[in-house]
Amino acid sequence: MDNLFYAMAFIIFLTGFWIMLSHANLIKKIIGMNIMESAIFLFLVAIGYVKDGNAPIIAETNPGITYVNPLPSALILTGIVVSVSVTAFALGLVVRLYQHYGTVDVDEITRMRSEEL
Amino acid sequence: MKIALEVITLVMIGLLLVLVVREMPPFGNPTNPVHNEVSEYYLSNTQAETGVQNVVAAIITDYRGFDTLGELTVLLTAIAGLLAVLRS
Amino acid sequence: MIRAHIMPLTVLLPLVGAYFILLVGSKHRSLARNVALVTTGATFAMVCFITYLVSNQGTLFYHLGGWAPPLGIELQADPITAFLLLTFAGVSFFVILFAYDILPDEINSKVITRYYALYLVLLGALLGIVLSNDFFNMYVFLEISSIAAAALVAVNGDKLAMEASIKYLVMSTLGSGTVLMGIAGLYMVTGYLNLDYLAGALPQAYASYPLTVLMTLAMLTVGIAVKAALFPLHVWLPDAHGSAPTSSSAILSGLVVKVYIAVLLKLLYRVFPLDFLTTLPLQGSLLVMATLGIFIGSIMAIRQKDIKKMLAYSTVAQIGYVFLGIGLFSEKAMTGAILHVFNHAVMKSMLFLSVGLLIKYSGKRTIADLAGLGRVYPIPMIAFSVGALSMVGIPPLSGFISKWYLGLGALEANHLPFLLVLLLSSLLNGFYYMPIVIAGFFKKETVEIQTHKVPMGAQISLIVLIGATFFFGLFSNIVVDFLAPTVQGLFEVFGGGI
Amino acid sequence: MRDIIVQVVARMMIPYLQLYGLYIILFGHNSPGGGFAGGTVIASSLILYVLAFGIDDEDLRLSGSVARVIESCGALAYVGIGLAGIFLGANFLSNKGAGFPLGIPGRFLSGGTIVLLTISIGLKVASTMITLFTNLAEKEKEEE
Repeated sequence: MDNLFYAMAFIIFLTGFWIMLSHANLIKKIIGMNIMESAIFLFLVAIGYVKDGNAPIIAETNPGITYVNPLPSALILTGIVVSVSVTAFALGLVVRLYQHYGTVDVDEITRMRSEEL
Repeated sequence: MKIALEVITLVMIGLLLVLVVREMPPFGNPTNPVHNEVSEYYLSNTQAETGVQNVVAAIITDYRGFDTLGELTVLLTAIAGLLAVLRS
Repeated sequence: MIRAHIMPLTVLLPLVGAYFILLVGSKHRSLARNVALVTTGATFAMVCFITYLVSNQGTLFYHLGGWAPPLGIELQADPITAFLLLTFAGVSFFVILFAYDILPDEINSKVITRYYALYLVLLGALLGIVLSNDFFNMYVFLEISSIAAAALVAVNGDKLAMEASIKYLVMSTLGSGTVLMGIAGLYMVTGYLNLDYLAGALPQAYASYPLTVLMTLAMLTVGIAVKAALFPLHVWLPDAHGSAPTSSSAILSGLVVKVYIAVLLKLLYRVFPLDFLTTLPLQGSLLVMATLGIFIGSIMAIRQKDIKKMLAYSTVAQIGYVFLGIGLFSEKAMTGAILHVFNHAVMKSMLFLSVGLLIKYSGKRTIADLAGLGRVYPIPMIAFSVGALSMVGIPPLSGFISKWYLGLGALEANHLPFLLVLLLSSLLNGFYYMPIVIAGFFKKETVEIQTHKVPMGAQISLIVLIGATFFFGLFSNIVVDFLAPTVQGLFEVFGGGI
Repeated sequence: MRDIIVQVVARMMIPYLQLYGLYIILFGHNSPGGGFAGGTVIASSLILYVLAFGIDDEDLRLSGSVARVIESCGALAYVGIGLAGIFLGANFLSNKGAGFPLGIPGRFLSGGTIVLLTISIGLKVASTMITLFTNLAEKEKEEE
């Protein structure tokens, strides 16, 4: 089972996915979002790995050294920033919703809204 | 009931994924399709073409610099959106 | 110089406008408003220039940083792309023109400059998605557009809007996470991110890793379908589009949903070979979902009392038409789908804008309260009527043309039941639009109406949108001829099979 | 939470954290690091300060207008460097193709535009992270 890393990434991905869909608590939804995105980054790192590969920083010209694939690492860097931004914005929304409703539970919020109408 | 349904769905997806994962290119194998001429090119020409040693830095700021511009815009958007939401 | 670098400059212009607005800060409100107007106008002009270049020289390519495709990011503009760009830049310019005098009343003055900045960022991201020929670059712009769109919904600090916004954000993050996983999978089996190279490497990848390729296709399609609000995944759309400020609703319903269709178009027709797709259950499920979306969207729209909610559900139905056109896998249907993207963008933004104006002046949001407003506010009500008639598919208007092509496509692909679907759904559309139009002009008003003067910018932009609906209805052959070679190309490229 | 131990340790660590962040940004092109990592380290030093000394210390916090200027200018500088490529006759974001001197790989001054781009990214990321943190942590809304 060489591909354990991929399997693990998928399991974490599904965990995050499940948390996002099933939990009513918005903070938990956001945590699920982050778990899901971490899984994607893990998957990308695993894709780029080469056995006995070094970090792609070419300090000395030694032709024998193998390096890992640098492209996935660069993609992950972008992906992380994107995920941070989404998280920050979502947290801001949750803060405001909490100020309005006093709860971060979606079901509660829906109930309160239907009572108001 | 709801949880049982969710768990069953997830387990089924998981079983499917096991099949898929078994078939994927082996982990860490240097002959995988990912390690094609593109990554070779980055590794062998970065020093000559961009003058830096960190290949990842060369990719994010030079070869794929447009992605990074998008990234800066994402950060800016997050800030603008956050402040708009918090201050309204 | 501009000629050679037109594509990156077009994407950059709105982004730089947004940076500039954020730089000067939230005190300079009228400056921000003018910057937004000028930037969107200039973007529209540049997009027109791109269209001119494309019609003269054929497909344009641009290598960012001078790095040719497998290494760097490539931008590409073919006629379909140019047409979509024209739609996006044009509609967003007229929405900003419309909102020039209206937005300051509608949006909290503390956040209005940020609203303009987010609007411009959204426009830049939409143009970037359409132009980009690199999958990861597309993902980055997709994320920019989803954050900016969610922020545009929530910007007013209204409780309902914020709740809708977080729902929207969570769903679209789910979608884009799935898309990114799909991109990673495609990258794993091919080693490329550029669409043309992916298409070239995919047959071999499918031979070695069939299940992985299928899983990737499934993930990408589902992810994009969530973001494009295809039927069972549309739950977030009515709330988000119904509770947003007027100009946000117009651009979200008109443009943002459409851009994911552009991504799906690129994915299905440029990357995956067509005869490979026809062996999968993909076509069947797309068509079933599209049909269900058309009917359920229409039925839900009939049941709504809130006019903006009704328009939002109508968007769900109209998205169904576009997916129908994509799913039929025939040239005519494809033309119909692309035309419908444009038509729906124009019609729906017109409807949302005119309804926004009527709501603002009458103070009521329910359908019954629109009665009699046509006599007091002729231009908004005429715009609404033209949009509604075009939505139903009355002949000289542009909505008819796209349905006509969808019908021809259904004939061409030998899927005759879909003709019936088109007819029935047009009837349903008539059911919920016509009473409003009739009541708007002939019924007595139910509420006390004070007369306000409709601002100049709003009048101009509504008249231009009405004109566009008529023009593209009467002279649709210009567009069809412009698109025809590329659409044919989409169906010819993949003769070989996988 | 105003704990004297935390405050003393924070006061000792912050300069080194900032120096480390600067190092990561400035030498990101030749060693592990880069604008994002370095920017985040610098931001974390200031976040540590806020955590140790409280958010109410108005004078010592990055003010809203300064952060705004840094953020927008970071992005504008990135675009500007990209446009320089066009003015020098190459494509947007060109480096070697536009004739920027590459220098000797391994030296500090090497890589043409890469160093400049990294610095602009670093500044932008640092100020963004701080703004995100302070705005989310803030209890009272303040006028700009």
